[in-house]
Parts: sequence; C-alpha cells; structure tokens
Amino acid sequence: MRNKVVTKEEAVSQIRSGSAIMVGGFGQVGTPLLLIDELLRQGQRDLTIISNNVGEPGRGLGLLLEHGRIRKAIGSYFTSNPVVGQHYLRGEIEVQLIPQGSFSEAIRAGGAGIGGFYTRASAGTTLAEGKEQKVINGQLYVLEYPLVADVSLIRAYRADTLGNLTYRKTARNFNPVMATAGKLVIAEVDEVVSPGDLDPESIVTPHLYVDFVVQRGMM
Amino acid sequence: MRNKVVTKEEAVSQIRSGSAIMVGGFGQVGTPLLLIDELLRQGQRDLTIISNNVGEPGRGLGLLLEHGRIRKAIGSYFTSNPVVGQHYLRGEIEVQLIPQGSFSEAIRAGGAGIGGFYTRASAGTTLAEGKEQKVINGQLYVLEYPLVADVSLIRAYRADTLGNLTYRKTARNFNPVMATAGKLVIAEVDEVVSPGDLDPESIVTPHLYVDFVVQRGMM
Amino acid sequence: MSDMDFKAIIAARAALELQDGDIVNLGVGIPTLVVNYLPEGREVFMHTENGLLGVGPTPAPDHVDPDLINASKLPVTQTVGCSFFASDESFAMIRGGHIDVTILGALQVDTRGRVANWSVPGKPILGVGGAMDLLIGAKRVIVTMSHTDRNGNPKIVEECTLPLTADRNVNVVITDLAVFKVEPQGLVLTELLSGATLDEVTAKTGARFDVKLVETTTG
Amino acid sequence: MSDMDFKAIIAARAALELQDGDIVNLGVGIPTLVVNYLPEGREVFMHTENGLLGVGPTPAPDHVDPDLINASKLPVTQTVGCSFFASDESFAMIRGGHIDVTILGALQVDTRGRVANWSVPGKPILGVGGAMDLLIGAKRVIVTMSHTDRNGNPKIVEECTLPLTADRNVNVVITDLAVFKVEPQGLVLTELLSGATLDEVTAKTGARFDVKLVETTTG
Repeated sequence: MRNKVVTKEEAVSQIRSGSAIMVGGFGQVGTPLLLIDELLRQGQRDLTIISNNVGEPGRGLGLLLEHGRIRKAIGSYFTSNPVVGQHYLRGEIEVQLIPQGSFSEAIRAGGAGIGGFYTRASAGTTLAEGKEQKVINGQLYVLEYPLVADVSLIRAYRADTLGNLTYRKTARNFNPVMATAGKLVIAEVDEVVSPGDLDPESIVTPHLYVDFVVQRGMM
Repeated sequence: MRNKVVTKEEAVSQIRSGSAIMVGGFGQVGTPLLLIDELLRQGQRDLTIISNNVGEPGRGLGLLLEHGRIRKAIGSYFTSNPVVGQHYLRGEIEVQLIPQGSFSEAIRAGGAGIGGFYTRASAGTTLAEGKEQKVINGQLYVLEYPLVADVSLIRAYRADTLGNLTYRKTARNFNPVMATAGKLVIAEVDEVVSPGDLDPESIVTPHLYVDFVVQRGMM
Repeated sequence: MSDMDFKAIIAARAALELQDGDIVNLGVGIPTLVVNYLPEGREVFMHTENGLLGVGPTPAPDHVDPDLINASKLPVTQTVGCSFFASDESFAMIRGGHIDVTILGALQVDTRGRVANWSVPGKPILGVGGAMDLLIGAKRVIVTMSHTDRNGNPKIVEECTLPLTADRNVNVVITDLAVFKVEPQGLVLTELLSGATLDEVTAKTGARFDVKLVETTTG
Repeated sequence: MSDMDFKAIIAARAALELQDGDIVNLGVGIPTLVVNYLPEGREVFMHTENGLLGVGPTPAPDHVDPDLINASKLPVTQTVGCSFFASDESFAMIRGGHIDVTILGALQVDTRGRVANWSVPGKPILGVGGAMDLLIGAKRVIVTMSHTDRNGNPKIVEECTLPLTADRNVNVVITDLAVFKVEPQGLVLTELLSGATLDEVTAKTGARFDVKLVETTTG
C-alpha cells in the first residue's frame, strides 16, 4: 500500500523559490513550525505567503520574513507581528489584505473549483475599492476570486499512511481548507497510524488532498 | 440545560402550507422518512421541495407527490421516480433542475451567506440558458444563486440534546449542508445522547444549526 | 473612575443584552469580559471564529492547552457539548446569519449607527481580521467602547473620519456613560450609566441622537 | 456478441487507463464494471459523489448495509482507509480537480470529443445528476459506450444532436470496437477492439477521425 510519510528534508525540497505557499495556523496555533524551519534552512526565497498571520518576531513565518524570503503576504491580520509593518514601510514586502471570512472562503473556492463568489463582507468599504460589486436582493456584495497555491504547508494531529488527516481543537483553523487548495500539500503531524486506525466518519481531510506527511519528532 | 428533543407531531406542526422545504437524502438513503410521513399525515400542501430526488413511487417524498402536496421541486435527479414525469407532463408540478454539484453548492451558499458563485458546471450547455455567464481566466462560468428554505428536514444518526449531530456512512449526503440553509431545522435521528457524549472533534453539524431533534422509534 | 471600573460597567451592561440560548461571538478587549457578568442561570454559547462553538472560561495557568485559544489568541477552555470546526466553516456560520449576537469594540460610531473599527489613522492598513464578516453576518451587533477617546474627544460622531467597517448599522452601542439603540432614524439614547447626566452625555457625544430614556438597569 | 461480452470488453480496456494511486469516480452502467478488471496489484481509490472515498466491491446479499450505497444507488462496501463526507464536500473534490479520472457513459460524442449524456430526445428533462460537474472537474474523462445505438446508428458523430453535457472535451473514448484519444485536432483512433477492422469502424462512425494505431492491448 502507498505510504506518503517522508522526511521533512524530502518534502520541503519539492518547494521552489518563487512559489506561492499557503501556511496554516491562527497565531502560532496549528502552524507547521517544523516545515517552516526546514524551509528557512533550505533557503527558498521570493515567496508569496498566503496565511492569516505572518508569525511573530523570531518565530514561525516571522523568521522567513526577517530573513528576507517573503516577497508578498496575503492574509487578514498581520498587525500581530510588528516586523511586517517595518518591512512594509521599507517597501520590502507587498501586502494583500482580505477580511478573514473572505480569506478562508477564497481558499475554499480555490480548492473547490469555484471561479468567484459574492460576499457582503467589505461591501461599501475602502477595502472593496477596485473590486467588482453587485446588488443581489437589494444588498451590496463584493466579488472575491479564489486563492490557490503551489504548495500548502499544514499542521494536523494524526495522519494515516494514506494521508487521511485529523486535527486537534482550535489548531484545526485554516489547515483543512488550505489542504484543498495547494497543488502540493505537505502535512506536519504529531502521530502516524495505519489505514483503518482513523474513524472514517471523523476524518477531516480525506487523503486525496494530501501529497506528503511529515511526522514531528522523527529524524 | 436546553433540550431540543420533541415529538415528530410537535416538530412538524411548525411547518406551514406553502413552505419551501429542504429534504435530505440520496435516493432513500439518509432521507427523514418519519418526518415526511408525519408531514403527509398533518396535511400541509402547496410545498416547494428542495431535494436531490423526489422519492420513489409510494415511498418518502413520492407519497407527498402522489397526494398532490408538492407544487414545485428543485433538485438534480428526478428521473428515478417516474411519477415526477407524469405529474410534470400533466402540469401539476413545476420542476427546477440544477447539476448536483451546483445544487449542493447553492445550498451551502444559502447557509453560508454567499450571494452567488461561479461554477464551470453547465457553462455553455442548454441548462445554463437564461443564467448569467462570465469568462474568468479564459474559462466560461455560470453564476448560480443560493438556495434557502423555510424548513430543512434532515436525517442524522446521533444527536445530543443540544442538537449536535453526527451521521452514518453515505446517509450523510445532503443532510449536513441542508442543516445550514433552513430557517427551521428538524433532525430525525436514531439515537439521542447527552451533551459531551459526542466527540467535539467529530461533530459534523454543530448545534447552532438545529432547532428540533426527533428520535426514531419514540412515540 | 479607574480603567477597570469603566470596562466592568460596560461589560456588565452588555451582558444584559444576551438572551437564554444565544450563540454569541465576542470581539477582542471589553467584549471578552462580558462572560463574567452573565445573569445567573442564563445559558449562552460562545463561538470563536478560529473554530470552536462552546468557549469556556480562562484556564488556570497549569491547565492551559496550547491548542485551545480564542480569536484574541488567549488560552480558553471548552464546554460540555462543544464542537471544533475549520475557519471556513466558522465564517460560514458568521456570514450565514447563525450567530445571534456579536459584541465588538469600535473606534468610532456614526449617527446612523455604523462603525469604524479596523483601521487606525496614519498607520499602514495591515490587519482587518473577522470584524467585517461579523458586522455583516451577526443577527445583532452590540458595540462596547469608552464614550470618548483618550483625549476626551467623542467617539460617537456625525460621520466617521476613519473608514467604515461595514455599510450595515449596529443594533446597540454601550459606553461607560450611556446606552444607545439604533433605530431606523438613527441613534436613540435609552439609558444613562455611571451616574451620567443627559447634559454630560450630550456634551461628550458628537452626533445627533433622540432620547427615550428607560429605567437604568446597572451603573 | 452478447450484451455482457461487449460490456466486458469495454470495461476491461477502460481498466487499463487507470494508474496506480488514481482517485477514480465511476458513472452508472458499464463504468461500474471497471473495478472487476483492474490489473493485479494496481491500487486505485474509488470516489462516489454521494460521499465516500474508498468504495469497495458489492457486498454479499446478507452483508448489505442500507446506509452504504454508491451514486448508482446500489449497495457497496467500504475499504480500509476510507472516509465519509457530505455532498457539498464531495462535489468540491470533483469541481476542484481532485479526482484523477472519471469514467462515464455517453449517448453521443462529437468530433471534438465533447459528449452528450444527460438528456434523452422527446422526454422532459428531469434528471442531470453529477455528470456536468464530473465532466468539467475531473482531470481525465474516459467515455465508455457501445459504438452504435440499438438501431445501429453511430454514436460518434460530427455534431451531437442531443444537448452537450459540457463544453469540455473528454480524453479517451472506448467502445466495443475501438479506442479513440482526443487530441487538440479531434478524435484519433488508436486501437481496434473485438477484432474490428478499420473499415468497419469507419463505417460505424459518424465523425472524422485521424488514425494512429498502436498495439491492441485487449479484445
């Protein structure tokens, strides 16, 4: 039977400079820190990062930012890392800001083959400037386009060797939806089990979305 | 603590004639047959049924159809019940046909506050005639609008008294998404358990979507 | 009045707005304090947009679970009957009208009850988070904020000088001095808090408002 | 040649199109037979749009689970490592390009490789199902059908007289007499099956096609 478990070195070596990379996590919870550290070590640069936050100073995506590896960030809340603001003001990073609900929905659209969707969020605000708007049933909606990535780095709790995934508590957040929208999907997990060990009713990410599984705590 | 478990009589008595009703199930699997039978007994009429199929002759929604209670059916595959064709040809029922993926996505949009979405399905075909189409990234998409209902009748496996739900195997199908898109949501379940008895990681329909729970096999 | 006092007054009054069974999403800051002032026996369900319905109180330091946080990225607990879900599903709940009440902070509120709370003047716009989605999606929106800014200037103004968060008006504005309901014609002062007088509130408010005082319930 | 023979020939040839690890969705009719002809040791994962990844073979009559069916509404089993999900998620997989291969029947195929398979002439259009979603979403589409209709008329035609199912062309057409690949310029005959001659196929085909015969692998 196929086995998608590989080393972090092997998985991350599939990522090229210039890639658009989705990274799961809300704050640092549910963030694939091992994969990010390996990406830092391997040296890929000129990255577009699609992530709700860009880490913290000296931690997670914050490290990639400080090392000048990130060209552009797409997400909803970068304020929590002051380094983003410094890089932005120096013109070292491009930023695209989307309401958090539109952000997660755009990723879902990317994974689900939806060409675009209308949401009320941001309609009539400065954040919608330059976007197509449409009145539907008397209410103003904004057209948002799907987000997709070359690679999705996600953090799950348990994987089976086929690549089925479950998550833990609020570490789930953006991970399952990002698993649907990357051409290459790498999952960092706490535990690897055999097919059949995960309840088929409780698998959150079916294996068809996952390319590689990297187990934490393994060399 | 709140308890959403009621009798089928009580739950179904909330439904008025003229309502738009979503009904879960694929074929007869995962169809809330008890609630449909009670709806037949109580006599509500002039109904718009939003369901993938309209039952079988003499069973499920087929019974409502044969008793002349259905004015309009919205779904993707009515061919499996020949009675639909007979009623349609006699002008007794209006039919709105949507590709199955667009149908389930339109229900999701209804439940998720999406004003409309673009899909490639049916683009350029006769089924898209009269619908807005748009070229996105060089491909033709159709604009589909959300589906919502006055009532959703769904079939789940286990409920807790708060209204959290889990499903069983392929009886899940349209039930979870329909649970998000009805103003009033009634779930017919096999078993009722206490809050805390369902794994919080495995609840498919969180209780905020559910108004009433009806247990099968109870008087 | 100490900073803590004024926050407590606002939070205590906001708690009275919550009805039994409400699904409630609490924003950052004062709103998070509201749970401490719930009337005895009132059961509400706390939703956090990072993927949990059933947020419990802050854990003791030695009971912190690093995978269990709220949208303010603070450690929380989970209640009996809770459920976890991904960010896209969480915002589907928000946009889709499944949250009964959201309580949010604001920088400014205009005479029609529209709020500005996402962008600070003179700083690059690097965070929006879920505020826009909550504002357009929640059934009721309650704003909690200090009546004036740190320089003593009114935060309730004829027109917001900061960019609006949504084109939708909120339902209630609660400050340390007053409660305003938002009616079709605009702000209506309904209560005076903290022993404030009508003259004081008028002096510290930069927008027209009607007055229909009801009995003050706290303060 | 008996009806069973011709179906077996088509299904056996179609099975050779499946690669190790493929995610496969099988339509109603001949496609469901394909699993019986998989080469030894080839591991493919069967997806059914009613919400299961990991469809297993037909159960013995005394092992039928009424909650476990495929999209043809026939009883199936579940494989080790399978997962269940709702219809909206299932079609997100389909539309989003996560299904490697779909095998579908057709009423007609045109010279560009576009198919008509959802609407029968002279009958009211009362069913579309998931065919349109599968046709636009699957990475590869394989059509399996009898070479001619029951009256001996070609089903491969210059232009479909029945309404098209999608504006997208399929990738391979397999009949009881021949295999066509669909290239940018149109149909290319690559194999003769069942001992058919080029003259016979030409006589029974109503559309232009190029010929680039490769070694016949079955029939």
